[in-house]
Amino acid sequence: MRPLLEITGVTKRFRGLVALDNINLALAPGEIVGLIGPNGAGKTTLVNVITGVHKADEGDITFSGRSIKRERPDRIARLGIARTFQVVQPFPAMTVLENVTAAALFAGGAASIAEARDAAAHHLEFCGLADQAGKPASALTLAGRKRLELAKSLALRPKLLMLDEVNAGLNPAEIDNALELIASIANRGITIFLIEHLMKVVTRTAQRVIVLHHGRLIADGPVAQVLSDETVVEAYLGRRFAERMAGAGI
Amino acid sequence: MSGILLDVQGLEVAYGDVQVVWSADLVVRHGTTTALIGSNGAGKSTLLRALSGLLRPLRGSIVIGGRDLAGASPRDFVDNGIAHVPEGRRLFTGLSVHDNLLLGAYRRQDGKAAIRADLERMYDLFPRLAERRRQDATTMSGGEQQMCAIARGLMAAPRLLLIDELSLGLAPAVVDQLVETLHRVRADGASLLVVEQDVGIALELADHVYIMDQGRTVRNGPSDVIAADSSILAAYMGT
Amino acid sequence: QDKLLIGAPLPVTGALSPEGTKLKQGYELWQDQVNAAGGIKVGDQQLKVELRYYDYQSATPRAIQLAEKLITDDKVNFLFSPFGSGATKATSAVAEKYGVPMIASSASSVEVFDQGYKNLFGVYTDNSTFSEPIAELVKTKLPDAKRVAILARNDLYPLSLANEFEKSAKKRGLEVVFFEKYAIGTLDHASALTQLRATNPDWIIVTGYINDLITVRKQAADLRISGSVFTLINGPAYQEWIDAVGPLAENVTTASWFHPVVKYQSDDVFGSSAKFVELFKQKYGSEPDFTQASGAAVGVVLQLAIERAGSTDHDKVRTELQKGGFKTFFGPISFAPSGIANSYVPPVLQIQNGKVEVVVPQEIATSEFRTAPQN
Amino acid sequence: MTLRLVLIAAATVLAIFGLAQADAYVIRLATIFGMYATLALSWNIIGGFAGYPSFATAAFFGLGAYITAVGQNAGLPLPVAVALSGAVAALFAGLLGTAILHLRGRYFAIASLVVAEVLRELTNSWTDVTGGGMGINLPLIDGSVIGQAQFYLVAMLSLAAIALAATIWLDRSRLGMALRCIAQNEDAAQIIGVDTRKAKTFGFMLSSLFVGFVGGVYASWVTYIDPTDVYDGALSIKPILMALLGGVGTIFGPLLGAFTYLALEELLWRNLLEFHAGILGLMVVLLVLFLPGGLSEIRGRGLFHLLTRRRQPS
Amino acid sequence: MLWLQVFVNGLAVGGLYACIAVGFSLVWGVLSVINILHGSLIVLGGYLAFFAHQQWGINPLLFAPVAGAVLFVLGAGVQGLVINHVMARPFLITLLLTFGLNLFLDNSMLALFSADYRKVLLDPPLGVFDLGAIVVPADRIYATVIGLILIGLLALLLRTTQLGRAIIAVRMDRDAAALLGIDVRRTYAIAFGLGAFMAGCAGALLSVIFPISPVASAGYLGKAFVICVLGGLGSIPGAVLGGFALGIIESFGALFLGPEHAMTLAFLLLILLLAVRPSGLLGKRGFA
Ligand SMILES: Nc1ncnc2c1ncn2[C@@H]1O[C@H](COP(=O)(O)OP(=O)(O)OP(=O)(O)O)[C@@H](O)[C@H]1O
Ligand SMILES: Nc1ncnc2c1ncn2[C@@H]1O[C@H](COP(=O)(O)OP(=O)(O)OP(=O)(O)O)[C@@H](O)[C@H]1O
Ligand SMILES: CC(C)C[C@H](N)C(=O)O
Ligand SMILES: [Mg+2]
Ligand SMILES: [Mg+2]
Repeated sequence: MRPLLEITGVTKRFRGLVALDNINLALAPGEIVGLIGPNGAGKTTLVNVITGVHKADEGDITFSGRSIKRERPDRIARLGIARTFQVVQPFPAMTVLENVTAAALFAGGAASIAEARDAAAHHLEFCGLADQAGKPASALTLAGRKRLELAKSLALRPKLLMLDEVNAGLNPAEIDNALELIASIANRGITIFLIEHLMKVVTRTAQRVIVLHHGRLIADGPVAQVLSDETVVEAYLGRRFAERMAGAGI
Repeated sequence: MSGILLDVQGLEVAYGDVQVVWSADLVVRHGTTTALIGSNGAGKSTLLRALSGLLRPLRGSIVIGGRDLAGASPRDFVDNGIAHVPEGRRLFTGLSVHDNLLLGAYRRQDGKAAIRADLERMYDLFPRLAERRRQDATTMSGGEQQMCAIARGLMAAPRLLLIDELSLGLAPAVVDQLVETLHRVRADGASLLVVEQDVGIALELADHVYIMDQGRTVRNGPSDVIAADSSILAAYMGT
Repeated sequence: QDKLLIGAPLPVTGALSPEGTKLKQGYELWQDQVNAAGGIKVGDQQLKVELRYYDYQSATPRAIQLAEKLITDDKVNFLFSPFGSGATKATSAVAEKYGVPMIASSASSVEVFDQGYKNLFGVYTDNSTFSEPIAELVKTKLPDAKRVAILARNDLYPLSLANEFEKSAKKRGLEVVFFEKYAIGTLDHASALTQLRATNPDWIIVTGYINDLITVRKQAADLRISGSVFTLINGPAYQEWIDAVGPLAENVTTASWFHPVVKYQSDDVFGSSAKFVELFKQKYGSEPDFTQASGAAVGVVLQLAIERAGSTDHDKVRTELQKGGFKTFFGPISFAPSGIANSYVPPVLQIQNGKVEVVVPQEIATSEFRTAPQN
Repeated sequence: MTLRLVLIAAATVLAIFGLAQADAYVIRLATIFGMYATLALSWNIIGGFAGYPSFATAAFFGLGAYITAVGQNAGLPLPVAVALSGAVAALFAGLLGTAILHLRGRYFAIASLVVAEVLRELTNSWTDVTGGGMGINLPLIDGSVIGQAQFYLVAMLSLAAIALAATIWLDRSRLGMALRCIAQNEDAAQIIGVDTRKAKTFGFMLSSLFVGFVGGVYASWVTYIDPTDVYDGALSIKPILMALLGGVGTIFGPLLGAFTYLALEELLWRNLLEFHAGILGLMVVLLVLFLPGGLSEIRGRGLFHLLTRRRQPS
Repeated sequence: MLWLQVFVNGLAVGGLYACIAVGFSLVWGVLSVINILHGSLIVLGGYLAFFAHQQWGINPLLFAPVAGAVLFVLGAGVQGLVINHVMARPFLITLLLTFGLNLFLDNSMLALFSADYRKVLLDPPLGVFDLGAIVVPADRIYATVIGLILIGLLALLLRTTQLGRAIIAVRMDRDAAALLGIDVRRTYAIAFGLGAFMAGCAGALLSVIFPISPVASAGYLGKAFVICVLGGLGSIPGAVLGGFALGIIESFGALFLGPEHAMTLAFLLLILLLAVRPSGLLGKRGFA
């Protein structure tokens, strides 16, 4: 079937530095794909290029058939691509509810603010933030802020949701909750692109993993296969990790 | 066992009303390398910021060479022999490598000669920097920048060097090189407290390891002991 | 009612504050004299004079609001104008609206008086009374002077004055080879003067205010500009200007509506020009210039009109003002139907040996007009 | 909610006509208040809601003033001329916006600051239309002295009322929501689908529309304008100060700010002939020092925290 | 010939413009403060020079550094005691602060010195260099040379001294600088002081060329501001370049469009520049 998102030959440079080097990949509808790689590999940049925050220097990006390479971020958002920020970016002076309402209003297709507010309330419920609705976003804990990011993204009614290290900084318990949430999002048929440092998360949720290294895509395939791949071990996981994994029998 | 250089007791740190470090106890001994590991957001950087005076702790003590510096200014920490290589290097745009290094010695009173001597020492510790001493520091590759940042820290002639995210964004090869250098640095008498994402590297580099989780120092022990106990790592490092 | 309240909007702060101070000095000297003499005689009673000042910050609209405030809120009996043609023209509309006579200390541009207002009276004669005698002077003393260059500040009075000079020059068959404006707030005039020099004029006229003219005079010298006559208005009549340019002041011609050398006998509180000058020196330690004098002049004119009317009633006083024929230390003052003074000949001045000398009219001339070329 | 609006509206109308009966001096002050309030409210739209520190107020004010002046001298009736002033100002803002709204923070401030300078120069030099440095007179409106005063009072206060109404509407509107998102985090705003370019431009235009109106009414009120006066940089700074005083990004803050500032200014100016500006300066310094910091942080704060706190949507 | 003279005029005034702008640019660059006070500081420098000349007959051109020194103290004081309290806040706050300070200083000078225009008269005057084809006023040349020397020294200080590095460090990354033991607030004070120093020097240098009055301050501020945007915010070479650029633009603007349009041209170019290259002619990296 036709891929939801298709990236062909995308390259992105920042002055000298090549952050993305001729990337090719495709996401099928409903898939959950993990994206891993060392710090500075280009993961966030890839997200930024897809969402139009940065313009790709070369290559093309198509979303459900149409090229979005030249679109502005707000158009892309309205087309159905949502993302969370690695460094969470709420509107600090607004309440949690207002934050999500805004999302529902501008890309969630809500007809009126009132309608958007109802939708928002529902999304907060879903993300377990209902009781925090009245707080200013700045008052949330890190975990709370990450959930808010999720709620906002959902409010966009996206076809594709890109999660940039939503679990970073969460403790095991919080991570488990987050994973359930992600799972239930996936059940709605939303395609998920999962950027992670935490192998545990990747191995538990993703069906497929893509590895970036120095802006190059060095592996793309089923989780187990990729994680045992020589180059990946070399570049990212490191020998010791591999050994431990072998030991733990993952 | 050599004497205690840094003794941290019951430290609590917050950003405004967001408390992040709930209880940190940690000891660094003269001439040793201590590693601090833990998942993202565990509070490692925050702890380090408190240990260099960037953040004022809510509670707890930071005793260095017998003096409690909790709440003192970054200058006092520098003057008491603590240098901090921050997460993300934070080199100064518009200044050459040379100038960045000289700034490292900003608080030193022991005269130009000594400083110049140390400069030369840095340049042979990190030959790559010698080649690029006139280049705008922030235009160098990540690895070179990390070297420059560490060298800048060492220029303060510290008794204890704090390094945050040593290997962040660096190619494994570069990391190995850095590890070598840091062994030399310690051999020259300075002690190190290193925050490191990559457990493997941490274990290889350090004599003693602390594990931090949700703002608490939960475990510590000699590297080999920790390394042997994979359950600990499984529990706290999500691996 | 035992006192006469007069409203006086002043530019205490802002670009015009030097002039604001001068006007105030004039007002107060007059006020002292009147009140010392017991006040203004109105019929059988004597009214002490009280002046109500506010700062309009050299901003014309503020001056307009002030005039209104003074009339409606402070309930003043009469108004003195703000400084200069621009602000005076603007405020005269208010005075007219409320029918309150306003005596203008420092407006000399016909554009101010051609609005058909009944309540505006200015003690300055119009700008052509500057351009005419000076042009005549040039024509007679330098028959072979042909080429005229004019540089004017793009501002009501200086521009209007420059136009008058153009007229007067053309009238006498002189050729205006250069006529340019410079923007208000111009710091540097080198470029304009360079172009002016290129037209090598015999007679150079620059209009503006004191700061413009200090810079212009200096830069003209820097650029080795030489014409046989150098006319700068308004500035050289001020002692500060002479102090500021020093030797460069030599032979510069200018004009002003008053000068200490004028010798008028008057039936005002001062009695004569000489006495006014003397009292002014006593109070302020310097010779009065025309702006300081005009401050006192508006006072005496109003006083004479009121005393003749024997009332402070606006209509009565206005009628007396229109009748005119006031003998003041400032000169014999009557007003044209438009309200501008037309009853005396302002002296043409030239700086000689660092002193201001009167070269025209003959009766009061203190020295011969000189045409030594500029350095 | 609507009840509250009705009340506000009623109160405003009453206040305006009540004031119209007061004596000339009060009327004059109230008229200036109307002007200040409108300027502060307008700035608040772009500077408070959208967080774009505009220094272009003087530019739109002067533009509005001259459009009306030139328009009336060309025979346009006052209402038409003023309407034109607003329209032109808004259009100009639209064009300008496309040029400088992509700049952020200081750069935008600087760019907007230069605009007034440019317009002043152009006005100065376009003598045959604007009268240049000579300034330009406007026809007096007819009616009794007090009648005229009341006319301008009602005009200015109505503008303020309209600006206030617009602010209230904005506060609940899509556009207002968009601007607030932009103010707090422009990138995040884009990511949730806000067409930031469009929103900013509309905000800028709306803001300048009122400034244009005020400029026009002002010109007719003072009957004479010249470039130095209507393009005066202080016209750009004062509204910011007022908004800051009352609470940036709030609805009623600018009103209260304008009131306080005017009271302060008038008080000092009335009582100190020589040094009012200096003391005013000191006051400004103290106010700034003791105001809660930061544009975004001081949303809903300012001197009148309690009065101006924004309602939490229920 | 005419063109050559006009060009030289542009250069001659451009040098002065550079002096006017450098201090403003420095403060802007290091502290992110738009210093509305700058113009008044220049005027104050002018008065210091004027009185020094009046009292002791000191040549303002030579007195410049002294005037600068006095203003350094003043500036450092203002930053240390007042502005430092709001450094963490958006520039709008600091701008309003300096706006208030400016109202105060202007009014104070008006009260103290009166608004009368005064000018330093050198005796004997410095005269002009007559190069036949063109003439150049000597005082402008001397002022420009001295100004450029002082600017050079300032640049040298920023480039080669530990203090200079600290200033740039603080500008680039406040926390990282603090980590090295740099006293941020003190460094801010010194930086503002240096800005005031340059203002003082400029004032003294200008006092032999332009009349001095409190009402002149706004004009200087306007120029400084335009020049910095032209040349590039917070860059010293930018300020110098911008100064000369403005001088020459105005000079030729006056020639081609007539004197009253001289500034218009400059402003139009400025808007254009802002739209296409907000960082000015010279980018915004580092100093000197
Ligand atoms: N706006 C930018 N300007 C210049 N360089 C940039 C920019 N954004 C990213 N980079 C560089 O591009 C490279 C990739 O950055 P990116 O944030 O994509 O890495 P990442 O894989 O997300 O790392 P992490 O795991 O830390 O999030 C890095 O070297 C980074 O410094
Ligand atoms: N400036 C800040 N303001 C508020 N909260 C912060 C700030 N910096 C960090 N935090 C929060 O403090 C917690 C700990 O952050 P910290 O950077 O110390 O963790 P860390 O252990 O260094 O993580 P990493 O390994 O990713 O660097 C995180 O939840 C983070 O969101
Ligand atoms: C004092 C004078 C220079 C004022 C001038 N007469 C004017 O009409 O503005
Ligand atoms: Mg990332
Ligand atoms: Mg960290």
